[in-house]
Amino acid sequence: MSTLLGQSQLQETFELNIGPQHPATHGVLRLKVTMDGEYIVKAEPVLGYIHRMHEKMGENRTWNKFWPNLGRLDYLSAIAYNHGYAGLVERAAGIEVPERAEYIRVITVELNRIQSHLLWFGAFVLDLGGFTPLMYAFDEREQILDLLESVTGSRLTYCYFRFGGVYNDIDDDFITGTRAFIKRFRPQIPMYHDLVTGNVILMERLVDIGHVSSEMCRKYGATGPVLRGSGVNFDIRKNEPYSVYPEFDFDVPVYTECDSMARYMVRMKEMEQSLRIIEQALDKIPDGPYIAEKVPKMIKPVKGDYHFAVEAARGTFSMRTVSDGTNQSYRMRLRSPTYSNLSLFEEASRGMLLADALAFMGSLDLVIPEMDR
Amino acid sequence: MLTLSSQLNTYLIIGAILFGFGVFGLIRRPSLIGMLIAAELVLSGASINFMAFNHFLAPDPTVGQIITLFIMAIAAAEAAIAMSIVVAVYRNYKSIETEDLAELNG
Amino acid sequence: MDELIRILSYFVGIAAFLGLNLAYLGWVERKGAGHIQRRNGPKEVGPYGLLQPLADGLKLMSKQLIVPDNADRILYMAAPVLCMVASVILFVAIPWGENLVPREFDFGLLMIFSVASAAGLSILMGGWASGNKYSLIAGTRAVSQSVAYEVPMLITAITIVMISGSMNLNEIVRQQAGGFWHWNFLAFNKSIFMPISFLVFFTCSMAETNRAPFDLGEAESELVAGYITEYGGMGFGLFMMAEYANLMIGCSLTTILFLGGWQCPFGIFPGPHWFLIKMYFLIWCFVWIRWTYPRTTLWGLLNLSWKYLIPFSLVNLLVTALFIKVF
Amino acid sequence: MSPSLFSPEGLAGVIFLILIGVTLTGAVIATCTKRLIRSVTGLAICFVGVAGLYYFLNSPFVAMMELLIYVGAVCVTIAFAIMLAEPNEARVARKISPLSGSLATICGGAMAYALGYAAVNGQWMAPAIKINDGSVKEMGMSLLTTYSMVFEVVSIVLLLAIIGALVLAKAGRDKQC
Amino acid sequence: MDRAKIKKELEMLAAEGLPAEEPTEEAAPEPQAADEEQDAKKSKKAAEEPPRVNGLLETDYNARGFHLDVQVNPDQVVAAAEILDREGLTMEMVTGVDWLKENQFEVVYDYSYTGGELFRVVVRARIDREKPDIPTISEVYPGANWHERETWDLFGINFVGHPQLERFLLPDDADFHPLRKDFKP
Amino acid sequence: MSGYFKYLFDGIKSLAIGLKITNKEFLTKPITLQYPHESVKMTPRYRGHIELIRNDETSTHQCVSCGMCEKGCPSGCISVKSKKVPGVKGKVLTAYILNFTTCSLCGQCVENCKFGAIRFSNEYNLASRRKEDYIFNLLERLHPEGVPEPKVDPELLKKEQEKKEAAAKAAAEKKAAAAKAAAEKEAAEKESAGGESKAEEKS
Repeated sequence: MSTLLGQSQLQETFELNIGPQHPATHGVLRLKVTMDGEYIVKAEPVLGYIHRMHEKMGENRTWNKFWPNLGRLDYLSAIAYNHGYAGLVERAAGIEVPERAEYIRVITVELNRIQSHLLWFGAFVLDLGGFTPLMYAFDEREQILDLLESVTGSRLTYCYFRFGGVYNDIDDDFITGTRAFIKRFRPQIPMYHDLVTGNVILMERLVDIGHVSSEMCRKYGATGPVLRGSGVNFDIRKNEPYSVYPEFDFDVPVYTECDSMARYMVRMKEMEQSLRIIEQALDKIPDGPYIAEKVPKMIKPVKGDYHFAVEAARGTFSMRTVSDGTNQSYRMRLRSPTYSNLSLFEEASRGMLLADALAFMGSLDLVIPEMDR
Repeated sequence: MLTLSSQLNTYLIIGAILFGFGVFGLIRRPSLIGMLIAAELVLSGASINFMAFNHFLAPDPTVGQIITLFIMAIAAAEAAIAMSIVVAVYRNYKSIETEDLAELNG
Repeated sequence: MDELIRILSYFVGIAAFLGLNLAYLGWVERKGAGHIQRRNGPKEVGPYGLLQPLADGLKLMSKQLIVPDNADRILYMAAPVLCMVASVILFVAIPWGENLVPREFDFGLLMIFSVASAAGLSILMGGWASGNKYSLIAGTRAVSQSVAYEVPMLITAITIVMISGSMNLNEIVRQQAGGFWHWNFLAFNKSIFMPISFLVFFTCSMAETNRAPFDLGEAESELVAGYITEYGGMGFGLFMMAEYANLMIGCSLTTILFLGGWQCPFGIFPGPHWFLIKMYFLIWCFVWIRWTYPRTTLWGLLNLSWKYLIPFSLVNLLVTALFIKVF
Repeated sequence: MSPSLFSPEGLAGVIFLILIGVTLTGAVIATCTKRLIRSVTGLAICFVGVAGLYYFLNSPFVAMMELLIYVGAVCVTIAFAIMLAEPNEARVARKISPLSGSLATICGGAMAYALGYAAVNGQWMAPAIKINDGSVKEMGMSLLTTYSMVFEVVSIVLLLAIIGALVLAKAGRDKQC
Repeated sequence: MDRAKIKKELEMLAAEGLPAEEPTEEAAPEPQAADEEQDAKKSKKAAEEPPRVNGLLETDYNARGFHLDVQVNPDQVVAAAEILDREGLTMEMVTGVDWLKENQFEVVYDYSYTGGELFRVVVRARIDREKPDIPTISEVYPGANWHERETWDLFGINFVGHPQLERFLLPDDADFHPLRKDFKP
Repeated sequence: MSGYFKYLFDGIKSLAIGLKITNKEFLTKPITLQYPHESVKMTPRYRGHIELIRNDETSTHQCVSCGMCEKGCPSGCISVKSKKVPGVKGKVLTAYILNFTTCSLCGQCVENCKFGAIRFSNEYNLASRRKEDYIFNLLERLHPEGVPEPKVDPELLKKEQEKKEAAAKAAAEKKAAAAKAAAEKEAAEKESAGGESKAEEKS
């Protein structure tokens, strides 16, 4: 097709406006697509429909008051974002975190990651036209939400972490519930593989579609499953260990096919690895305080730049702050993973079929509020 | 009025009228596709005549039907070819109006 | 006069049967989808949600008909009616029982194919007339798809015609009398590929009726709702009903050509009830398949047609011809 | 002698009249509307009427083929061509010169009149005997024996049409390679 | 990736950009940085300190979250990006900081290495607030396109040579840059 | 050629497996919960809107109107209104208004409350067509029957009254002094103003 697309003056192109309200964009993303028949000549994402200027809010509130904003960025892996912010401020203000708190953090983050991947799995197959897996995924996801609700109090926009620990302790019910969930969820994954992954129709739509090379990932700053689906073994949890991740034994799934299927498989395998981490954390969790005792009410970090990165469900979420020594941030910068992941869409989708491009977009796992911030 | 269906003339006149409409359309239509449509009318006018003669006059009533089927095949082929010509012409000239295709005058 | 009464009674009968089916197939689909997806499906309106079609119908009828600004008004209004009419006319030729057929055509099979091809035109019209790019793409997709699948479907139908020596649907059924081993899909004495041929025909009828996983015309994640994007109220309702009518025609045709129509699997008590059982079973398979698989793409669809279905149907045609000549 | 309106023959007559109406209406729509897509619809309506006429001419097979080929294939093809070539119909309102309009009317009218005159005034002789009944079986036989040339020519024409259409479409699409 | 090489090249680059008359300042930042980490109280007075001069700092990763901190001249950011690109680093983000007091913008480029070893580099450049022009690095890193566009959108920093400097997150008819410190809603 | 058939058979097999799974699910019982007919029990930690805690001893709330919750709230959705009632220690809460439309349920207010006066309620069945329905007065919600009058401590009242009187006395003295001073100042000002006007006239 590329040879045909090369000379465009004779081409019959037309513009198609996908979104901001469209079943495939899962939110208010808009794609300005120039099409040649069923092929895409150029697909330009238009962002900003739910831009809320979180960065400015960060400059105008005290460190403590910024907590609820974190849950509203990526509403699907909100706890990971909580973790990023907690890590950043703890690094800046030099707050020690008790070990139990770190374990609780890891357990909740990984549960949240599974939840996020499950939702993505359902929505992705929905993008491809299969409705049923979405419902199965939601069934499992509800279990996780119930667990997280019993410990954090909310179901989606978590505001659970605090500087030096977490909001409240986990109890035995949560631990037994989580173990029961792991036991229940493990056999479900092969079922998903049977129902969805092995399906010949799905394979036809994912294998060799949406090629993103590792070089392209590097140039565009793509991270997370997109990067790992391109054969780069990079996971902040392993490469830039934070919290208590070094104490766990888990693998980073890497696929070298660079196509949509690889990204799909990375996420499916990641769920299994998250289960492993949770199991180990539940076994190892020490007793002790769940929040550091001496956390100053007014946090005033030393003047300077701070940077902290975590592995959220969609890739590297890194925060950078400039402190001027007061109890507010001078500049707060949130680097959201899907922002960079989507920026390669325009180049990668050139010459694709419309249906394939939308499947490819689904495989990038977009969460729009996080991009727009 | 109700016995029209058993008279040869009815069919012949309908065929003639269709043919006339076809010619009318061929001259009047400014665009290639319009002319194609009119040509289809001409063809069906002719095939009505064939079928009518076949039914009322022919000693071997398969002939007319075969000829009609032949016309149909021709019409289908013609439509396919004409469509691709139209599309090709449109791609080159961004128009399918016959007046705009003056370059083809040579 | 008798003829008139017969026509009238069949008209009323078909209308009643069709109305009931079109309403409740939607219910069956939703209920089936619900249970497949670990949920209940319609439940609130009436016992087991049985009055749901009524509620849906009332809702659709009470909705305002909105014609989009840049739509072609006449064609926009005419397309769903045309689609529905083309689907309903087909029921005239279906033999529900040995003596229960509204009009026995000598060319029943041909008639069904020829009238069904008009539905494609109406989808194209609807997609075009909506004045929406999504609808337009969907219309062209739906038609190119049904044109592509008409080829293997017709070839397979011709195989059956060769076996039966008739295009009369009733005659085709009559020849499959006896137990289920006499039915065409197991007629190994006619051609060893008959089961595959059955699958080919079944797949094609799925594609012809634009059902998932071949519902490219209304692929909601790409084209919003395809050619019915701009339709609301009863315009939408007619398209939906036409889809179910086509579904019934496709299943009836498969039943007649391969599953022995109104014949009993054990050779006793043949009658319309067997026909209905088989037809509803096939419809249930359609629903089941729809809620199991993701959607194909246009290329996947064409690949399936050109790489698998057409070669198989051609091979089957040749083998059948050989069998007829040899045995 | 006219049959009663409610006898089967009478009903058939009424239906025949309706079919004539449908054919002519379709022809009018096909030639006189401004928008091409409506013309195609008219053409389809006209073909439905013509198919009905064929049915009255005792050849249901040809009638069905008429529907299958013309409505299902030719009309769809033309509609496709319109969509590909003139998707927005921006320049629909092009003035048709009055000269061509009147010329067309005169030409078409003259043709129709001449043909109709010839038809009505011609001396048509009914054949003494029919050698067969024109059934599909007979048709198949003669298509493969007496008129096998037609069969062959049709197949070659169709093959050429397919190849030609492919070549043309390809050339229009991709000039440089 | 070669850490030492990157460090050397960036150091040279930063030194090139220094004004010729104050070569002695080059060595100064490093002890100052060390001070900053060691003694928190002292650095509170940093507000009175003069703005940083170009140069390379090696920072404590555990305290800051990055390893190298380079300040270069605005016209050198592309060269810095090329050096880092050659070594296979990823552009992670581009952002700005508004230093209203000094009447300057700071453009910050974060680079990280995704090949295995942990390495984060921060490149920063200061530009005048009145004439906020800086060359774009979207030629080197196409991913910077969106980040720069966003920075223009929110700060009004003009990336010279950027292919599409249009409103991105904000509506098309916005005529303000909200992350500037003097922005009043 | 073998690849062709292998692909075909694998494909058909995968489709059959899919059908098998959905069929199994079709035959198992649905897991849905019919919400208006049944409802879930919320976990004790569920974060609904905040509410005042009723103290069993005093059968009223423990809020001292310190305003820490108001200060700590990121979205500014709490406003605590209080007044001084003679004879009661501290301030008396007159209205605790929560604007639930802007609340983000972060829990900062509960954390900031040193007196354990507020907590999260377990209520989630909140539906209304009007925005105003979400501006709660938590005090009224705690006492739907009517807010009880604060208990007046007679000793404290007496003390306070004495204090008040003393204060009033002191204030009166101060006022008198101030008035005197003001009068003097005014006089002085008048003089200078007069001088100014004269100066103006001269020019």
